[in-house]
Amino acid sequence: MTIGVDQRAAADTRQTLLDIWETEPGLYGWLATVDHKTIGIRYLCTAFFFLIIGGVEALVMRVQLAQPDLKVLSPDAYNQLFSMHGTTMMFLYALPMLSGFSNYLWPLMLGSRDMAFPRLNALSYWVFLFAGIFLYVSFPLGQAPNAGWFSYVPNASLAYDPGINMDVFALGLIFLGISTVVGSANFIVTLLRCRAPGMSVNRLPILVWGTLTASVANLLAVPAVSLACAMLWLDRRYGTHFFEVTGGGQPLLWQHLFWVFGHPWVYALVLPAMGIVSDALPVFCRRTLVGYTLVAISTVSTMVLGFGVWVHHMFATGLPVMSLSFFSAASFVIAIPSAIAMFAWIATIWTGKLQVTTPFLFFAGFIMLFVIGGVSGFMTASVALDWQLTDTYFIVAHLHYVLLGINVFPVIGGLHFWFPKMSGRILDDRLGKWTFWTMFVGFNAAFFPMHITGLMGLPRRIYTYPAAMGVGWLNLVSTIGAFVFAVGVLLFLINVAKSLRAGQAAGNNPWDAPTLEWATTSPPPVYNFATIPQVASRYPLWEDRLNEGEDRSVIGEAARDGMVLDRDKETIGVTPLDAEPNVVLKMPGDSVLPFLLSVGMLVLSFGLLLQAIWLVAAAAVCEFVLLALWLAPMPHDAVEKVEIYD
Amino acid sequence: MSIGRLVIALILLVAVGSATAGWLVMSHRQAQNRIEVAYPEGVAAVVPLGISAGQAPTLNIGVANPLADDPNSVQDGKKLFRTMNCASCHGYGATGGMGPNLTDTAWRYGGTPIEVYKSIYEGRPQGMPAWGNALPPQTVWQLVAYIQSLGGTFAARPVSYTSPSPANPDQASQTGQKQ
Amino acid sequence: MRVLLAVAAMTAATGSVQAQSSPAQSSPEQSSPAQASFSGATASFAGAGQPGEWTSQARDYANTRFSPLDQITRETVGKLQVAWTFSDGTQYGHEGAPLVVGDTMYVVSPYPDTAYALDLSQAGPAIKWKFDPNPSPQAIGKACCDAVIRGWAYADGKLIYNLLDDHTVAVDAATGKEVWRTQMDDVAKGVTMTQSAFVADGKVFVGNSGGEMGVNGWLAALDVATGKEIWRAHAVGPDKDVRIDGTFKPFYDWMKGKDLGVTTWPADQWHTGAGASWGFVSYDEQTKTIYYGTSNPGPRVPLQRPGDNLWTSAMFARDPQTGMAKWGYQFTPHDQWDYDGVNEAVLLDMPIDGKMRQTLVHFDRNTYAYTIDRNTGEVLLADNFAYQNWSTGFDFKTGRPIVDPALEPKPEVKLDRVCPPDIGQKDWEPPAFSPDTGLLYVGVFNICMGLTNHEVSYIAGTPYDGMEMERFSVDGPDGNWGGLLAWDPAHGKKIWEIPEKFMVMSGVIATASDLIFYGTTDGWFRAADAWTGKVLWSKKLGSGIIGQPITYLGPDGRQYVAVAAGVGGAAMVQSGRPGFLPRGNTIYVFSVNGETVQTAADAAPEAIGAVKQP
Amino acid sequence: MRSAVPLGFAAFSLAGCSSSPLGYLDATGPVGGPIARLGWGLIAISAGVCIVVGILLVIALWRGQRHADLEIKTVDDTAAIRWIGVGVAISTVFLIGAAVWTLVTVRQIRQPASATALSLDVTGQDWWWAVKYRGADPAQDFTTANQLVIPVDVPVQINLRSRDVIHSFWVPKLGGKMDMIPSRTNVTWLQADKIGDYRGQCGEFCGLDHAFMAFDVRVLSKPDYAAWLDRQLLPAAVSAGEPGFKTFMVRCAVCHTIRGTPAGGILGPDLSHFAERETIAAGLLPNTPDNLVNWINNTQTLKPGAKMPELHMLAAETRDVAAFLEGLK
Amino acid sequence: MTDLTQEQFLPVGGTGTVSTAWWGMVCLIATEAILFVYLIFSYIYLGSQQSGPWPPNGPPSLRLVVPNTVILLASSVVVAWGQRQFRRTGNTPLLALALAGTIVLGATFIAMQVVEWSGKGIALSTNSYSSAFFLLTGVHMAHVAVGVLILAMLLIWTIMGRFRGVHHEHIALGALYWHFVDAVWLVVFITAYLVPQFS
Repeated sequence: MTIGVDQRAAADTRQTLLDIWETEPGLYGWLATVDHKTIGIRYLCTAFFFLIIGGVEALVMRVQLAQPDLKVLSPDAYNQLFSMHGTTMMFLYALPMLSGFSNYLWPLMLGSRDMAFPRLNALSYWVFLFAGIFLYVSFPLGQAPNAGWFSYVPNASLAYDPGINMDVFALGLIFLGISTVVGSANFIVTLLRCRAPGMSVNRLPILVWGTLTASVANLLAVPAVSLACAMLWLDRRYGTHFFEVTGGGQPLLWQHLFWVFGHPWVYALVLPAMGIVSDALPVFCRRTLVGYTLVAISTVSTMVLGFGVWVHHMFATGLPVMSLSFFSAASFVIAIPSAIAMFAWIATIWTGKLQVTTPFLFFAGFIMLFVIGGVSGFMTASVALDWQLTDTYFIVAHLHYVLLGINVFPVIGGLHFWFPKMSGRILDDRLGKWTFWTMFVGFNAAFFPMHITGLMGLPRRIYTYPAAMGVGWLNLVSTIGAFVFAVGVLLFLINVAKSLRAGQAAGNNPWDAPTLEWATTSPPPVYNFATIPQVASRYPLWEDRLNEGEDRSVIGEAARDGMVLDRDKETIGVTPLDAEPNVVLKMPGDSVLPFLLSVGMLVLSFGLLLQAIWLVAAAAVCEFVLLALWLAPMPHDAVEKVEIYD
Repeated sequence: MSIGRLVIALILLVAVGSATAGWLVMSHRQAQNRIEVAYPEGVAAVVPLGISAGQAPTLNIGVANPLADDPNSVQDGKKLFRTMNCASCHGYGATGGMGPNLTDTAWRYGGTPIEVYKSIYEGRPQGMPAWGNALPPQTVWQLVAYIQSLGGTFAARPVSYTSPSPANPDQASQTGQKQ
Repeated sequence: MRVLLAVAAMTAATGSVQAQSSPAQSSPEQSSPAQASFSGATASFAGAGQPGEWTSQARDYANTRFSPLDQITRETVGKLQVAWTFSDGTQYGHEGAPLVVGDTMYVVSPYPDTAYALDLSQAGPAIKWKFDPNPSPQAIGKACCDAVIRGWAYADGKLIYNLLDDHTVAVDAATGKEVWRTQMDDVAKGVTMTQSAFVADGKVFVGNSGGEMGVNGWLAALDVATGKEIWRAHAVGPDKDVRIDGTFKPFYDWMKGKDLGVTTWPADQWHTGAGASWGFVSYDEQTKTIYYGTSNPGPRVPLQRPGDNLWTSAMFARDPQTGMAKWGYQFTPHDQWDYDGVNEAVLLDMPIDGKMRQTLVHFDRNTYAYTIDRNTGEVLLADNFAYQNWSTGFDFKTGRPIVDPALEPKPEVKLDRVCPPDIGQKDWEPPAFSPDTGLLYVGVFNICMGLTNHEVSYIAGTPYDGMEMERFSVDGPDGNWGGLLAWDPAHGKKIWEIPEKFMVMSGVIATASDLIFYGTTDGWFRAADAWTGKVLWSKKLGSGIIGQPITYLGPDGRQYVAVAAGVGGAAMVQSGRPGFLPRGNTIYVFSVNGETVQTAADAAPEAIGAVKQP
Repeated sequence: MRSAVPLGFAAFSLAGCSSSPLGYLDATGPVGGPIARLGWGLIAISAGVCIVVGILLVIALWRGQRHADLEIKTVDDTAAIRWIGVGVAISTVFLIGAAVWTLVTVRQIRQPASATALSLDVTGQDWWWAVKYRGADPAQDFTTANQLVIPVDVPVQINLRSRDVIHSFWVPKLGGKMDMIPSRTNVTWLQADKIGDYRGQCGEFCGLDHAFMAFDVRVLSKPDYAAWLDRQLLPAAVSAGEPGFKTFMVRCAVCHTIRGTPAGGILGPDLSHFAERETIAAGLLPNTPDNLVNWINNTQTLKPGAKMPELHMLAAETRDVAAFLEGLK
Repeated sequence: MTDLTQEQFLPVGGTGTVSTAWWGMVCLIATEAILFVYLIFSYIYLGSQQSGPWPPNGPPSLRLVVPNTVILLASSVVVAWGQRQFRRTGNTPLLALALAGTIVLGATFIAMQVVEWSGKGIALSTNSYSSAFFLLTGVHMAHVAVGVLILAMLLIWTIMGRFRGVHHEHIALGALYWHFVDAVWLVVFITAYLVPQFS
C-alpha cells in the first residue's frame, strides 16, 4: 500500500504500475491483450474497414443505377450487393464503430483503469471480427445474402432462396448478437461500478449516457433478432413452420420480431454519435453544453419511446387502423427529444465562441443533416403519407441522412477530435477541412436527389428502372455524389496516414477540453491514471475557470494523496449512483481464452452452416472446457482489506 | 509489431482480392444459368400430352443433368412437379399414387438422369403423358433435378446401357387417392 | 325345391309387412327369429330373378342385396369351408360381385377387363369361355384409384360391362363372342369407366369416372340389343346437357332455376366440372324412375370454383325412357372435401312418424345417412352414421348441411384434422337390407385426414386435383379404421356396430336366415347375426376384401357364398399399416363343410388314366 | 447557405414529381387526393423547419465567429434553455398538428363514402398480377392479368393475396401501398375520378424481377366499362382451325388459360382476352405483335429469371402464336 | 463525494452487489429473460393467428409435467439451502451434497421432459404449434442443461476446495442462474401447459 509522497516515489509508482499492466510483446501478447485502448482501436479499424467494403458495394450499385435500363449487374448480383451493403453498414460498421469509441474512451472519461470485464471486452471484439468474416464466407461463392438487410420471409425462406445465402445471414446475425450483448453488458456494469470516486451520474459525459442507453437497448432488443434468425434457419433447414404458411406459420411474425429489434437498434446507432457531438462540440464553442440535463434526459427518453414505435415499419401490412394510428402518433412524439438535443446544440453554438476546426465543421454539418434526416423521418411517421413513401427512394434518402448524417459525420468528426489522444499527433487541419467539404457536398449530392426520385415514385431495391420514369438525370447526380463522398473518405485515410507519420505532436490536451481523458498523457499509459482521480464536478479540467462550487477534483499522477493500487492489477469499484468507493476490484490479466473461445464459436457456426453435427459437437465441448477454465475461481487467501488513507 | 501490421495488411489484401474475384466469377456464372440443350428436330403430335410426342433427341445414356447441382433448379423443379400436376399422380412426396413411386430405386424405364428425362419427354404407355412439346429442355431438366434430389435415381452411366429392370406391378398401381 | 325357396322368400317379405304394424321396441339382445323389425321397412325385390340366382350386382332393382336363401343358418354357418376358388391373375382391386345365372357364374377381372364364364355344374368348376377385350393400357394411368371395375350386368343372354378405356361391351353369355362395343368417351382426356353397368327397362345405364381429372360427368342409356346410345345426361352444363326441362321438380328452392349447371360455376369452368357418375344405379319399377349419384366437382380445390357447383355431389331421379330429370338433390353444395354423392340409393318403403313413405336411403360420404322421399326429393331424415367434424348440423328447411368455416380448406394452408377424409366414412361399398330386421348393414370407416390444398392447372389428361392428404384413425395412432354397423333407416339411428381394425370396404349381403356376410380390407370374411351383430364365423382370405359377396344355389342344390379377395382401390390408403395383406385375385366360394359338385372321387387321376386306356 | 443546396433540389421536385408516371404528389381521387395534400403539407412544414434551422445555424455560426480568444465562456444558460423550451414548444405544436392531420386523413380514406359496388381479387406472384373479377353470381367471375379495368367515379374494393412471397399493391396516382402477404387477405380500395391509364408497381422487394413487376389501371367511363365487362364474360374468340391455336395448345396451354378451350394452366397469366391488354410481361413492354414475338423468343433476356421459360419455338410457330393471341379480343 | 479526512478500509473483491460478477450475471439474466419474453410472444402470436384450435390436437397432458415442475422447484430449494449452510458454517461437504442433489434433480427434469416429448406424437416440423412448443420448451431445456453443467463445475471446484471463507461468489452466481431457470420454467409451464387446459 503506497501513499503518494514525492516525485521520486511517483516515478517508482509509474514503473510498478507499468510492470503490472504492460502487455507482453509478441504474437501471444497481441492475441491475449485485454487493454481497453488496444481493443477500442481494433474496433475502430475493423469497423472502418467494413465501412470501406460496404462503401465499395454501394459504388458498384450506383454505377448500375447511373442511367435507366443499364445491365452492368445481373439482378441477383445487385440483390446480393444491396443486401450485403445494408447488412455490413448496419451491423458491421455502425455499432462496432461506436463501441470502438466507447471502449477506448469510457475508462478514460470515467477515470478507471479498464472496463469492468476486460476479458469479456476482448471476447466481444474477437466475436465481432469473426462474425463479420462469417457473414462474408458465402460471398466468394456468389451466394451472399440477397434478401435485403431485413430479409423478409417468405422471400428469405428455402422455397424462394434455396442457396446458403440466407443461412449465412441467419447464423451470422446470431453469432454477431453474442458480441453485441456481451459488449453491452460490459458497458453497463462498467458504468455502474468502474468510475472514479465522485463521478456521480449527474457528471457523466453525454457520450457515456448515449452508449449506456444504447447498451441497455441492445441487451433487451438483440435477443429478438437472434430468435427470429434461429427460427428462419430452423424453417429453412429443419422444416419448422414459424413463417411457412403451410402448417400455420406467419410471415408477419418475422417482421414483428425483426422490427422490435430493428427500431431500437437504429437509435443505438445514433445516440452515442449524438453523444460525441454533445461532448465535443462545446469544446470548440469554448463553453459547456447548454442544457446538459435536458440532453441526457432526451437521450434516455428517445430510447424508451424507441421501443414503442416498431410498427411504423409495418404500416402497409394491413394491421388494424387503430393500432396504426397509435404507432403513427408515437412516431411523431419521438421527434420531441431529438428537437431538444438539436436546439441545445444550436444554442451552444449561438452562445459560444467558435473555433472553426475540422471536428467543429463535422459537428456543425451534422446538425444540418440531422435536421433534414429528422424531418424526412417526421414525414414517414405519418401513416397515411407513409403508405406512399414506404419502400421508395424517399426512405433510402431518409435512412442515409440518418445513418450517414447522424453516425458517419460525428464519427469522422470524433476521430479528428480524439485522434491526438489515441496517437499523440494531431490530424492535419487543412486536409481535414478539405475532407469535410468533399464529404459534405458529395453526401448531399448523392442522397438529396433520392428524396425527389422517391417522391417521383421510384421504388427502392429495383436493379434498374425504365427511362419513362424520368429519374435518369437525378440518379446520375446521385452516382456522381456518391463517388465524391468516396473521395472524401479517401482524403481522410490519407490524412491519417500522413499525420501518423508526421503529424504535429498533441500534448495531453490539445483542444483544452474539460473531460478526464485529457488529463492523462497522449497516448495514455496502459494503466490510464497513476492515481485514481477523484472527481468533484462535471468538467474536471475546467473547474477553476468555470469556478462552480468550492470542491475541486484531485487529478494527476503526483496527486497529493489518492488511490494508487500498485500492489496488483486492481482498480476501484464504486457505488452505482453516487460513486462512493466501496471495493477494490481485482482485474484479470491478459489471456488468450477470449480469442480461442471466439475461434470456437466460428467453428461452431460453420458446423451449423454445413449441418455437420460432429463439428458442432466438438466445438461445443471445446467451448465448455474453455469457459470452465475462464471461470475457474483462483485459490484465495483469507479476508483482506486495503487501507486507502493514512 | 510493424511486421505484424504488414502481415495483416497482406492477408486483408489477398482475402478481399480473392473474395471479390470469386464473387465476380460466380455471380456471373449464376446469371448465365440458362443452359442450351439442342431442341429435338421437328415436333410430332399436335395433341397436347398425347400418347406420344415423337422421340427425344437421341442423347446417349451418359448425359448428366446440367442443372443437377443447382439448388434453384431443384426448387423450381419441385414447384413444377406440383404445378404440372405430376404430384397428383406420383404423390406430393413423389412416393407414388396413381403413378409410380419416384423416391425408390425401382425404375420401369430406367433411373439415370437421361432416362428420367426421356420418360418425361416421351411419356409412357400406362398413362404418363408426353411433355416434350409442352416443356422446353431447361424445364424438363429442372424436373429431373428435383427427382434426382429425392435420391432414387442412378448416376449417369457413360458406358454401355443395360436394359431397365422389369415393371413392378404392385408399385405400378399403388393408389393413395380415390375418386 | 326352388319353389319352396320362393315360398320362403314370400313369407319373409310378408312377415316384414306385418312387422310394420308393431313399431320396433324390442332390444337387440333377445334375437328370436320371431322378433319384430326395427324399422318396419320393406322393399320390392323386383328384378331379383330366381331365388337361387344372383343376376345383378345388387341382386334386385332396389339395391337390397338380400337373398331369400336360408340353407346356411346361424347354426350351420360355423361349418362353412372353402368349396373351390378361382384366380384371374390380375393385380388390381377386385370390387365386383360375380353373377350366377342358371348354372353359370360370370366373372370379369379388373384391367384388362377379361370376362370368364364358369360352368358350375362341372367339377372345379370348368371355364366355359373367356373373353379378352384388350383395352388401351393408357387407361391404367388415368384411373385415379386403381384399374378396377365395380361390376357387370346380365341381360337377355348378354354379359354387359364397361372397359376402363371408355368402351361398353356386350358379350354373348352362351358363346363368349362380342355382340357389340360402343365407345363412350376419350381416355386421353382422363376419362375412364369403372362403373357397373346397370340394366333395367331394356336399357343399359353406364356412367363415367374421372372426377379427379376434370372430366365432364355423364350417365348414358344404351340399347341392350344394339348398344346404340339412346340418351346421355351430363351432371354439369346447360339444362340441355343435363337433360332438365319443365318437368324437373327439385324439392328445395335453391336448386330451382335455369342453367344452374352453368351459373353456379365461374365463367366457362363447368366444362371441366366433373360430376362423374360411377356408383350403383337403382330403379323403381312402379314409378319408372332410376336413381344415381354424381361425383365431386373439379378441381377438388374449392377456391378455384366458387359457387354451389351444381349438379356435382348430388343425386338425380330420372325417367329411364327420356333421361329427363324428375328431381335432383345436392348433398354437399360446393363440395370442399371431395365428398362425392355417388353412393347408391337403397329403395325402401317405411313408416316415418306413423306415415308410410316411399323412400330412398343413401349413406353419403359426408357422413350423413339420408332418408329421402324418392318421389319428391324431400329429405326426411339426415343423421350422422359415423364421426365427422366438418358440419355443425343439418338445416331441414333448406336441405343443406351447415359447414364449420374453420374447416374450409385454403390453398397452401394445412388443416390438421378433417373428418371424414375425401373417401368419406363410407365409400362406394354397398350395404345390404334385411326385411326381417328392417335394418341396413353397411361397412364404414372411422378415419380423418390432414389436408393441404394446392391450386392446380387444368392439363387435359392429367389430374385436376390439388388435395394433399394423409389419413389416420379418428381414435389416434392405434385406433380402429372401420367397422360394420346396423342402421335403422326409419329412426336414423345406429342399432349395433362391429368395430374392425381395418376399413370395411366390401359389399354386404343379408340372407333370409338372418345372416349377414361381409369382408374386411385385412382379409377377414365374416358372417354375423343380423339381429345382434354377433360374429358367428370368420375366415382369413389371401388378400384384403373389397369385393361384394353373393350367395346362390349350385346345380347341386347346395347354398354357396362367394366373394373376391383382391385388395386395391381406396383401401390402399392403409397399405403402410402392419397387417395389411398384399394384392390378390382370387374368388373364394364357400359351402357347409366345403362340399361341392362331384367331389374328389370323381376327379381322381386314375379315372382320367382309365379314359386314356386304349 | 448550406440549406441552399437542398432548397435548390426542392424546387426541382415541384416540377419533377408530377411528370413521373409513379409520382403521387399530384394524385387525385378520394384516396390519392387527401394523401397528396397531406404530402404537400408535410413537405412544406419540413422545408420550413430546414430553412428556419438552417438560418438559425448560419446566424449562430456568424455570431460566434467574431470571438478570437480561447478562454472558457461562463454564461448563465437559463435564457438559452428558455429559448430551447420555446423551440421545442413550437415543434411540438407542429408535430401535434401533423399527427392530427394524419389521423384525419386516415379516417377520411380508410373506407369509401358509398358502399363499394365492385370488388376485385388481386393475387401477386413472381412476378405478375392475377386479377379476378367477382360478379353477382359465380358465372360472372372471370380472371385477367396485369391490368385492372375499373369504371370512373366508382369505389373499387380490392382483396389482396399472394401466391408466393410478399408483394405490395401500389397505384401511386390512386392511393397508397398495401402488402400482399401469403395466408392473409388484405383489403384496400381505390377510386378514380378521371378517365385514363394509371401505372401500378410492386412496392415490396420480392426477388429477382421486383423491378419488372408492374401493371396498368385503365379507368373507363361507366358505359365503356359495361361494354368491356360484357366482352370479358364471353368465352375467348378462338377458331380451333388456325395454326396458332394448335401450337398454343401444344406449347403454352399447360401454363396459360384461355377460357372455353382445353388450355387451363394457372402458372401464367390468363390470356382469354389478351388482345385487350395494354402491356405484356407485367408492364414490361407495350402489347404489340412484334414485342410479343420478341418476348416469346427472348424471355430470359428481357426479364431475367422470369418463370416463363424460353420455348425455342420455330420462327413460324412463334409468329402463329403471336397472331393467334393478338386475335383474342 | 468521499470524505477524505476519515480513515476507510475497502474489501478486495467481495460478494453480492459489491462484486462486478454479480452485476454481470444480472445483465445475463436480463437478456435471457427478454429472450423468453420474445419466445412466448411468438408462441402466443402464432396461436392468435390460427384459424383452427390451438393447440390443434387438444391441450398437452399434465401427467408428467406437474411432478416435473415440483422436482425443478425442489432443486431450487436444495441449492439455496446448501448455499445458506455454506455461508453460515463454511461446511464444504454439505455444499457438495446440496450441489449433487440439485444436479440429480435437474437431470431427472431433463430426462422426464424428454420422455414427455417423445410421447407427444408430434415433431418439431409437424405444424406451427409443434414448432413453437418445442422451441419454447427446448430453449428452456437447453438452459436447464447449461445450468446442470454449471452446477457440475461448481461441485468439482467445491470438492477441489476452491471455495473458502467469503470467497464463494461462484456458488452465489450459479445458484442465482439456477433460480432464474426455475422461475422461467414456471412461466413456460403456465403458458404452454396450463393455459391450453382452459382454452
